[in-house]
Amino acid sequence: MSTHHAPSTTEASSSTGGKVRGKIGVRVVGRPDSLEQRIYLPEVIRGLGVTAKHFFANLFSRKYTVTVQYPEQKLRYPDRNRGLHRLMLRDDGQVRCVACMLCPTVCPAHCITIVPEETGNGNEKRPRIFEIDELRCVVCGLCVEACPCDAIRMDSGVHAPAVDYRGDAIQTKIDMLKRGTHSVATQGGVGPDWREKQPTVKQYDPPK
Amino acid sequence: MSTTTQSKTGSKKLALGMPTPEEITAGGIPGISARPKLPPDLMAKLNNEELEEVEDIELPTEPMTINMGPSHPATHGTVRIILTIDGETVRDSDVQVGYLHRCFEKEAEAATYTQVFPYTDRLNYVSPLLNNVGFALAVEKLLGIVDRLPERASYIRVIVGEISRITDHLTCLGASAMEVGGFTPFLWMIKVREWLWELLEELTGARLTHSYVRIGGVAQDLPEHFIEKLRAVLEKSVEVLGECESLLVKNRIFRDRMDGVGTISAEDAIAWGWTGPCLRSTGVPYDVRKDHPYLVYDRFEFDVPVGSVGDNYDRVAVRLEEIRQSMRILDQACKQIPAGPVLLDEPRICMPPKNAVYNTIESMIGHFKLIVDGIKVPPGEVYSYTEGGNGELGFYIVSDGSGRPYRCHVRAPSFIHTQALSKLILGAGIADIIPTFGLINMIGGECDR
Amino acid sequence: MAETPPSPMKSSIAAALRETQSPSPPPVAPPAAASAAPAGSAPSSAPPPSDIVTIKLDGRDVQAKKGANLLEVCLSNGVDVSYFCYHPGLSSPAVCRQCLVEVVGQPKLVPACFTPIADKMEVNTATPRVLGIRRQMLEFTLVNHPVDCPICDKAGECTLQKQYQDWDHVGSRSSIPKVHKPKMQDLGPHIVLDAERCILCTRCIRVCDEVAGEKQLTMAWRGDREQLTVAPGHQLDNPYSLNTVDVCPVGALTSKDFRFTMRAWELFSTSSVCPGCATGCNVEVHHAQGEIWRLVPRENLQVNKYWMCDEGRFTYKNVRHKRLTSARIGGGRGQPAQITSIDKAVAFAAERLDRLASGGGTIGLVFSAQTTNEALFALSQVAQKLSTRGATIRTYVTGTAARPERADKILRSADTNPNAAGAKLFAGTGAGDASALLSDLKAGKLKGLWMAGGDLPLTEQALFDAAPLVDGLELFICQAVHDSPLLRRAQVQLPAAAWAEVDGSFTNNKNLVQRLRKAVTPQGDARSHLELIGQIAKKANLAQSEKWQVSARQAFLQMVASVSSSLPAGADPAQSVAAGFASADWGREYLPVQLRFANSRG
Amino acid sequence: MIDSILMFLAEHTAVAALLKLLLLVLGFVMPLASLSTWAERRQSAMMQDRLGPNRANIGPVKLWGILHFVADAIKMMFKEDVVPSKVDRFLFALAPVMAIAPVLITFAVIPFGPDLCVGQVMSVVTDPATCKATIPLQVARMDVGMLFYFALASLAVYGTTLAGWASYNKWSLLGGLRASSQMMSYEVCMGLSLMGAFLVYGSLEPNAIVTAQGSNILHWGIFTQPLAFVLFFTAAIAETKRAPFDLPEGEPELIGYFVEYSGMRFGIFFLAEFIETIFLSAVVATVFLGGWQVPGLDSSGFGSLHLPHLVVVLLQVVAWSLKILMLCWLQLLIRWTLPRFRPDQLMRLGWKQLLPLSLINIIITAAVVLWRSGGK
Repeated sequence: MSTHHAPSTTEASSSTGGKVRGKIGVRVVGRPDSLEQRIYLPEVIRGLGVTAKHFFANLFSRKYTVTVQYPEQKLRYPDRNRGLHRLMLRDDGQVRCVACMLCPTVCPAHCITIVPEETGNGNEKRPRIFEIDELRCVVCGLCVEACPCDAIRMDSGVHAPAVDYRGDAIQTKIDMLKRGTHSVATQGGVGPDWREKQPTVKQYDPPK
Repeated sequence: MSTTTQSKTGSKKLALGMPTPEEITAGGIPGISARPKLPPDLMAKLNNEELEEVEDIELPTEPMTINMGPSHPATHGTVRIILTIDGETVRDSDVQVGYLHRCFEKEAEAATYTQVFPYTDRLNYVSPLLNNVGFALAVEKLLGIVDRLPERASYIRVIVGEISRITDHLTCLGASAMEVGGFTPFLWMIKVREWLWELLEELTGARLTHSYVRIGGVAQDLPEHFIEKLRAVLEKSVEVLGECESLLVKNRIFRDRMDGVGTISAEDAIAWGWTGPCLRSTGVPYDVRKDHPYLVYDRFEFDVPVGSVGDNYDRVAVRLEEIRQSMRILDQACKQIPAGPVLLDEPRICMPPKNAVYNTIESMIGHFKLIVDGIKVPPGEVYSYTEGGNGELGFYIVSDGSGRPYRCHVRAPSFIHTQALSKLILGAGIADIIPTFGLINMIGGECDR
Repeated sequence: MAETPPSPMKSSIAAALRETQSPSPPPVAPPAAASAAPAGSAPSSAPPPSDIVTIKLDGRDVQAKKGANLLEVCLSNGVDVSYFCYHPGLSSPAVCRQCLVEVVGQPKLVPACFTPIADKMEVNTATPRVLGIRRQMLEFTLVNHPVDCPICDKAGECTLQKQYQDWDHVGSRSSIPKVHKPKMQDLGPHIVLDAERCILCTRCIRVCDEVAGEKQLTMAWRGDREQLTVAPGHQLDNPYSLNTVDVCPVGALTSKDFRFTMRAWELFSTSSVCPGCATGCNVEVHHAQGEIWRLVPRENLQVNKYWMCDEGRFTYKNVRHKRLTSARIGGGRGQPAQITSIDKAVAFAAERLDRLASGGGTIGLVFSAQTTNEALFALSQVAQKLSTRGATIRTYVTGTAARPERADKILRSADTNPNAAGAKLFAGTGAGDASALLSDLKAGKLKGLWMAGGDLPLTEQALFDAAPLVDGLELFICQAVHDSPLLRRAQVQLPAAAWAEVDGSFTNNKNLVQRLRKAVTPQGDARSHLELIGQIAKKANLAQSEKWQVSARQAFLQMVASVSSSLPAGADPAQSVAAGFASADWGREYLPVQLRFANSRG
Repeated sequence: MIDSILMFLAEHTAVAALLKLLLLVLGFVMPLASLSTWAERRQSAMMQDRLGPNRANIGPVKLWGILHFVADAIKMMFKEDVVPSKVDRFLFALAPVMAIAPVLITFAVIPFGPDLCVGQVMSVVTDPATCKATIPLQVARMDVGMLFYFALASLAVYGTTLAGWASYNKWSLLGGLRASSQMMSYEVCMGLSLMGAFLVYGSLEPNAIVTAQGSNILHWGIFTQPLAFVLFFTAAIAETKRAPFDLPEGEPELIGYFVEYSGMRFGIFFLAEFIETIFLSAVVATVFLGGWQVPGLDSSGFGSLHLPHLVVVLLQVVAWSLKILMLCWLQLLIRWTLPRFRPDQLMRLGWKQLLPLSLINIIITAAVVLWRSGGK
């Protein structure tokens, strides 16, 4: 907490407003009550003027209109937007994920299901099943933060689709790999320059 | 208006099979449990002379019990108000919260400290970042790292917090205007809120459920041109705010709806435990940001708006003025914000940089331990409080030294404000319930935590 | 598993939890075991005063036995010292140098695990010098450690992770490439070695040498090329090999059975007893998502110390396989049985049983040595009631077949039944064995048979051949965990819960009554033997609301009271089974806690 | 040809009345009411910086979303008509009819154009009184036209009250009660505020009032009776139960007297509200805005510019329509700008402010009329 000490609460609460006390700048909000207001009409007409201004401005030039005509017009999601999950790929096209289970561990919604399996090659381990129930997902992004392999990301720029059946909302490994791109984040101690080198990753291009 | 007390001829079954008061008090109506007797001061108010004297000139009537909520258009956030009304006058009410029980506290106790952030997003879900900041500060206080927080992180927390406060007040005011029929200002305010949310989405990656703040700082630095965009949005917002004001504050009909309705005295408000804009509407200038400054709030010049009467109008005006004051803070914060890191460099608390995690075993171990075991917070208890959208948002956390809170309690302002609702609407008309309820700004997620 | 040093920020809750999870040895314990009580608790019989010396530990006076291991003294006094190679059940070679502490008067730091204490010794464990050395040792250990946490099975319960996070948490200053060693080496039937991860603590070598008594592992090469290996052409295949996985502080040795199936931190732990043999090793059942993933030994110095055998670790598989999951009635005499509800099957059994007993028939009751004491006690109670109703009761004790070849002097016993002692006690002195049962069946002496547990010491083929014998019975009730040819001929087939699905107790071959705890919910309709017996007794009006029908705990209390009422005071459990009951304790109930929050491992 | 048809109609007034009613109701009121469901949404959207419904289409025909009213109507008709148990089924079914029927009937007294001179439609008519036969562009011309309107308008209250009572719902009952008290209170004020106009124009017959206002814009009611205009307009909006007087509905508080109605029954209430709006506009136009009069347009044309009779009539009918459209727009503007009153404030406004003002208006008007007529 800051070292600054303001007047104590009790002192402040004993005053009933109006005056400025100590360092607390108190501003008493006004209760305007002019004759103009009392006879209703002038302010009512002024109010009608404000809305009529919007009406005509929007009718003829869409001046204030903020509506986006969704399926035809689409706003571009910001880069940080958390959309549907995607799984990244290794150089050889295999899934980066090694089923370390940090994402299901950190997931507050318990929406990630991973069943690991042994690969038999040098990667040792990979997910046999990797499913995310997008209905349970709270889109907090903690899984991305937790992934120690740059395997799961949410920057796909695609939002979760509407589904008719709950089962359809489950994203499988194949679904997420389809959105995946190659990741250059290397692993296992490449050398002294990791401190300087920033991973440059090809940005995923969402389908238009 | 019909203001008779209950008829002395004894109660008989009303038309349409409505239950009689006796049946209700006896618990004889299925679904409505027996209610305790009213406290004496409320009884006294019920039986006051003003109400008595008109009895003779009107036909004898009997009070009607009617359910407002849990699903009722005005009860945003599922609350149930059992009303005993006489004509349109509320003679008694029983406000029942808990229909949205989300188990925040118990969920938090089963999760690591980092995992709690998505849950806090859903407390007061119109100002999630304020809850994020509040929770993070509580844990940081327990960890003893509040003084070591990076300056930039503190400024970012202030900025996102004040943006959230503006969105919170806009939602409250807009919804209240909408509920008394002013639909147009509501949508204008929502438009402004949308601009602010778009900014926040750019910053945090989500419009509403940000989970952006982390213990020891924030998750990510500000994106490029954020400050410029924020200034532009604020400039536009002031204009819209002025137009809304002209439709509401200056409009006699709106004033009539708000003036003198839901009045509470400063003493009562304090006794009920009120804080925030609701308390300030009664004239008590208590603002945690001023009285117990946290983060970098002591570096900003801003005023604490207070009301003079403590009625709904004061609550509207205080909130409107607070939006302007928040804009003032934002303006200063944008000027003062320094460069630097946004997360504390403390490997036992904050996640190591991703690049290091990929490449070194040391960071990888730290990363694993922080996620698997959680942040080990030393045993102890803490109460940390910040100025939330609705008032003093307090987190009481007991740590047993493990990676998750042993006990986590939220002092949710909405819950405390809602306590007094029954008193505020006593003797008012049905139509007064809505603005009073709306301006208390009960947020279900926070109230039924 | 056994290293459980108190961490600097150890929680009271976690401590309390560990206390409840730790074994509850019977109060009347053999004196020999008392001095080896778990670290942290005061010895029950104080050694002579002349042996006690006082040392100054971080500025405070601490009393301990002369010559005691300094590291143990530190740990038992709440002073946290990090270590890798030390293990309370093994000798100390002081190879990891992680427990270096400062002894005043000595120019160099000394390894605490290798230093006996002497009177007036002054020890500092937290001076900047010690902490700096500790950090350097960790940095040194980590220099060649691969970035493997995501695929390493030990992650989450890894001692290296824990020590780094507690004591170091500073980045590496080294930028030379790591030394690479072979990964995924097959060491034996159960073990895989990842030599890169190995920190050369030699615990595994000592486990093989000192616990299993077979010198199968050794270190080869030197310096940064040093690595663990087996002799060419040999395997790590001793019956205690999986203990090496437990003691390995990193993920160098991993169990093929558990490898890549589940992350250690996600498991919930329930303490229980291994049902593999009469030794009754104390185990922690590690389960999650309603399934058991592995068993690890639980420290109990009276029974199994810190170890268990490989076979015992796989007993959990029985809980999943070949289970009988629903009740069936009407089988026998070549007819297929019909699946029905438990209630209907119980009512069917009770009605027949009642008729048979009232008719004065001879009823055989089978006490299985695979079943908990509580169920067996309940069956003995029912037997009394049946005989008062007019039936003639014959009792038999059965179980799985003995395997003399597996007996050794360490932990493994020839008797593969966990509760033979209890079964014998409750079946009574006149009880026959399985062969008596078969000959009685052959001779047609029985009209009814009620088996609490479907195991017989016969091979599959022998069982199949013997099964038609039961067709002559008027009533055959079989409560069984697993499907078997014999069971299929029963008129009432009741699914029983397996050992990991019930609360109860087993009596081991040292007459210790040890507590089983329910770890997972029973499969299908299965219920515990105790519950099934209670329901049949209720339906047949043999018992209405006896204490033992209420819960396993009530049954235990009644059983202990009933067994020990006829005992002389101070009976020695080593002498009689009943005496073991006299000192038995139900222990506390607790909810299993996820290992990541329990602070118990790694 | 046209002349003979017109002559036939002039002689057979009943047939003419039926045709005029069909023309007015089916050709003007109902389409306009339907359209205003769309217009209201589009207009409110424009005021609120939105776009509003613009997507309903038949193939490529979009028409700015006008087709939404068709979609709405189809939706209403095919929705399940839920009748809660325990309701009074007869009254429940009767209420929507009671709500819509009186409003439609009252259109009979509204003149939507001048009298049509039969036989001279193509020539210039300088004095309508010289016509051989005329067809009034008004369904029913009766001397007590405005009283007829008041009489029928007060029937509409039954629709709302019955709906509220028959629904077996406490909220709808409250709404129904509010509606009846509000409508009864404001009818008094409505009647009294028109009294001044009656004094000025000396008639209760709507067409006579329109004719008396003439084409001189300064003689129109809004200038001769400005106070009455405000009072009547206010009271009449209250009578239509639309914001800021939508207390019987009171969306977030009471939900309304029709809370239990669904499907087309609800649609009828909805439609009745819009028809009332149009009707109110018609009355205001008639009494205060010169009805079908066009400024400067006499029966012979604009001053020296002579126009055929048919053109004049058409111009006047169009003017009448435009006035109504403009007033509808104004009502929508008010509805989406102002917040709602509270019941007690509403009553106070009605009885304590509007009523005394309208009485004052009558007295002043009467005095002026007396003074102007020289005390006769």
